[in-house]
Amino acid sequence: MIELYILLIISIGAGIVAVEIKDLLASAISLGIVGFSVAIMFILTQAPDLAIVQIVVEVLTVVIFVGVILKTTHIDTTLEDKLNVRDYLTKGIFALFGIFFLLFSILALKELPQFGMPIMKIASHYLVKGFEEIRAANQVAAVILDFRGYDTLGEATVLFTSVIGVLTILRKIGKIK
Amino acid sequence: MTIIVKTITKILVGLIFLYGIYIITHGHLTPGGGFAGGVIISASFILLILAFGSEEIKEKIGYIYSSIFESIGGLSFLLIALFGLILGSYFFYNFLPKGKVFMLFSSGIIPLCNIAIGIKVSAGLFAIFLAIAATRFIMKE
Amino acid sequence: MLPYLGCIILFLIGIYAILTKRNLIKIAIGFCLLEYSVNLFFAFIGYKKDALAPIYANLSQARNFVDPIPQALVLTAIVIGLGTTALLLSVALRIYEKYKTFDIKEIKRLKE
Amino acid sequence: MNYLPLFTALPLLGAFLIPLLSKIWERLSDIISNVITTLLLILSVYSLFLLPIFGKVYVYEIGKWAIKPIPLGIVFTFDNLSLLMVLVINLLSFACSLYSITYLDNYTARWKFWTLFLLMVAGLNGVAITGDLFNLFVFIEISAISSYALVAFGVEKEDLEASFKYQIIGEIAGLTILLAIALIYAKTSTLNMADIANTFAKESKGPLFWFIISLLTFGFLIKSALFPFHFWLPDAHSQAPAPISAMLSGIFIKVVGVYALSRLIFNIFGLNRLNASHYFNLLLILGIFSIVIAGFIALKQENYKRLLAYSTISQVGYIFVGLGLANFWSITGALSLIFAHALGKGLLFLTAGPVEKEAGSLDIHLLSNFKKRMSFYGIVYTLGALSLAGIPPFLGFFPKIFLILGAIKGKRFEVAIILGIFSLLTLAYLLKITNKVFTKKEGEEVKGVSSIVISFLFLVFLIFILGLFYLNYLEPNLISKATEAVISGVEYARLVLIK
Repeated sequence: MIELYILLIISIGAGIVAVEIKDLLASAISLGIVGFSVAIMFILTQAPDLAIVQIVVEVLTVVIFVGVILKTTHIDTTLEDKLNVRDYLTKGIFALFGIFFLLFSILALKELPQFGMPIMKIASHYLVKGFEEIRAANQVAAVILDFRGYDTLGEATVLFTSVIGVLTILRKIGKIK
Repeated sequence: MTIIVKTITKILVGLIFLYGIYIITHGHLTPGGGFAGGVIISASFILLILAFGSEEIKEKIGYIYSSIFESIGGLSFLLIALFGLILGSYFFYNFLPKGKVFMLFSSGIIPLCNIAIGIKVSAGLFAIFLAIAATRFIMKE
Repeated sequence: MLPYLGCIILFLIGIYAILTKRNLIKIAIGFCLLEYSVNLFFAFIGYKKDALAPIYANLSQARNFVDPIPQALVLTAIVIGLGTTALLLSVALRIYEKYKTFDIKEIKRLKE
Repeated sequence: MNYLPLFTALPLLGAFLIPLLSKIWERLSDIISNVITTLLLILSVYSLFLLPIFGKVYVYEIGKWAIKPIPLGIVFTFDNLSLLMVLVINLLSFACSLYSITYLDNYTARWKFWTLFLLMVAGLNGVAITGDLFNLFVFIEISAISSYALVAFGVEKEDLEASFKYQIIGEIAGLTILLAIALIYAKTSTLNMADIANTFAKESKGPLFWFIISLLTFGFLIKSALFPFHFWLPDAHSQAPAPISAMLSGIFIKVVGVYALSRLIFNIFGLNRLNASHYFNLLLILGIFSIVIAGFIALKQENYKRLLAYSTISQVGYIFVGLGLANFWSITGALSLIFAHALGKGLLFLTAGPVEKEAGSLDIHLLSNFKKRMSFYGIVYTLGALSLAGIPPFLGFFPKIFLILGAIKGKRFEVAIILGIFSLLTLAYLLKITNKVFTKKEGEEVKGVSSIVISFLFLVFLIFILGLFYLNYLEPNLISKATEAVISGVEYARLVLIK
């Protein structure tokens, strides 16, 4: 699984670039790199459904980002200012928090099952029933639309909500005065 | 956009659209499904707008239609679930005959749900795109 | 365990961007990173060594598949992420239209 | 009770129908959403009488996937705690939607408001009745995303700023919760809450357990705006349209924050005062800090809605003091306070709407110089304020008494004293508005508007009548049963899986 680690390192590097670079367009493109490496990692972890969705969603996300940036500005002017005491303080506090979080998570992650050995308590039943009772070849489809169809209704509703939300926020006039 | 982009887009859009439909209808057999296919279909519309530019009237029509289709998609998904409640007395009950595995018409309500989600997602994402990226925004300095 | 740790690091980068950056777009990017890291974490949880994607190709196939549940959950999570990102960016766009800047320091109309 | 899916399906149906039908006639959206909130109110009151017949928990299996022997599908677990939440949600959403009919004349695109409003109600109802961990997250997100958009419904500068802040903070909380869910799934390999409870009951409480608990607590404390995670709330709740402020302050933070957290820590992870006293002490201390700090900040606020928003943080502190003491009396107090605060604070935020419309501002200083009299709104406001501060005949009196009793039973006399003293502070800052805005003798009287007046009368009636019947009816039939559901801890899992 060496390619997985390489991709993880690439995505972490691209993530840092996306956060720190001054040009917002480059930042959006770096975000795209993270997204595509995530998609490839989905393929490596045997999740082709996710990879397809991740790729198309990533394209769309980057298009939306670029659309917004082109309409506004592509220079992150906040990076031009000199850092003051407060900024250093925030960064210091964050560093402390980050180290604490990392250590705590290392302790916690040790208790999880080893990478590559899931317990699959419910999933083993899904794999049998999904094939024999629902008669779907794609087990992910069986899970999202039959066993957990209600979640998918929720998911579709979330998308609906955000579409209506975007349309609401992009109205020209809100209040009648 | 240049004539090359326009010509290639003309050829590609149909193919992408068909591919989206394939992904949606074969969601229970192969990777993909309503969501992935829906995004692909909306991508074909988006490509069309990016290549040919858009006029305000066309955008407005696209806007209205996409919001109608989105509601219809969501509504039909909900109705499939409610039919389960009516016919099988359980919400989301898979009330259709399951058929044979590996066939296009199999696994009960799953293909129908996929189609409903596909309609909804493609229309919804297209509406988001129109609203955010394509409308000439009120930004006159 | 190392892959899990990679996700946690990506998660921290996202939090870092949200907490310390002053540009709205950077904050949105940090939010996207946060979301990717959690999605990736889910996908890693479901991964099983030497197993196949949970899709049957023929009737007599051995059932050595990866866990399909995290995949289903990530599918939902990706969509939720897309929705929130779109909403976030549209708010950022409107803020730029009103204030002509993405700098959070200059967008302080609400008092403490 | 196989109508349980309707609690989410009805508002979703409305939300999907409104964009279609409002193209024909925009006022149709008013009718649809009010019919739906009325139906939901009827359903939840009906459940109040029906649930005792089915015992303590009613389990509804979606898609006919039986919960035994292995919980394959998603289930609804409708117990007395869920019942309490559903009742509060639908009472307040009924009042708010009635109110919004006339209130929305101030805004454009009313159908978008109604769609988002119904989606929010659907999300909140979904959170209250679900018995599945990931489903809980999905419905939290539905209600959260619709509330982000609704906060910015006016699309003024301040609204957008508040919405952005709220959205970022809310999504950090949401993704932290999702990370915790991922860890829980990796450990237990199941998503059914009862099943998770059973799995964790067998495990020892190592670093992973506490890591999950701290992620969840962090996420839900942000959602419920407890000190020191409260900074987003005053902006978001004061910039939203009045009915949305009422919904957010009245029920949103309680369902998405308090209810979800207490369901998880008490019923799923089985924490109680005996095995996790530090955890509960932490909640207690944060609660007291919220009461004190937010109370003093509220006292010097000069904006009508910001004052109320800080008051909400302070009242959330009371609820967490109740949860932190974690005995029968204090939790009864906390749950009653959820009920009383929803109705009372809802009423107070709703009065801000017509006042702002008349005077054109919410600055208390400007309002005190406003020439017209608003005695009807003044009376309504004062009644709500008296109830919130805990003045006897009203509903808000009992929660405070129960909380103080709980503190005494838990041998925390200092907490009891603080609770008693700061009730007076509540009265002081709430009556500041009555004093400065509503006590003008002369001037022209402002006329009330139809649907707004009806919703006020409805809420005032509830506060009064429920206060009268609190000890006879409300407490024994609803709240003490809900308290039992919380206190009994992992008994929840046994009741759900026994079916």
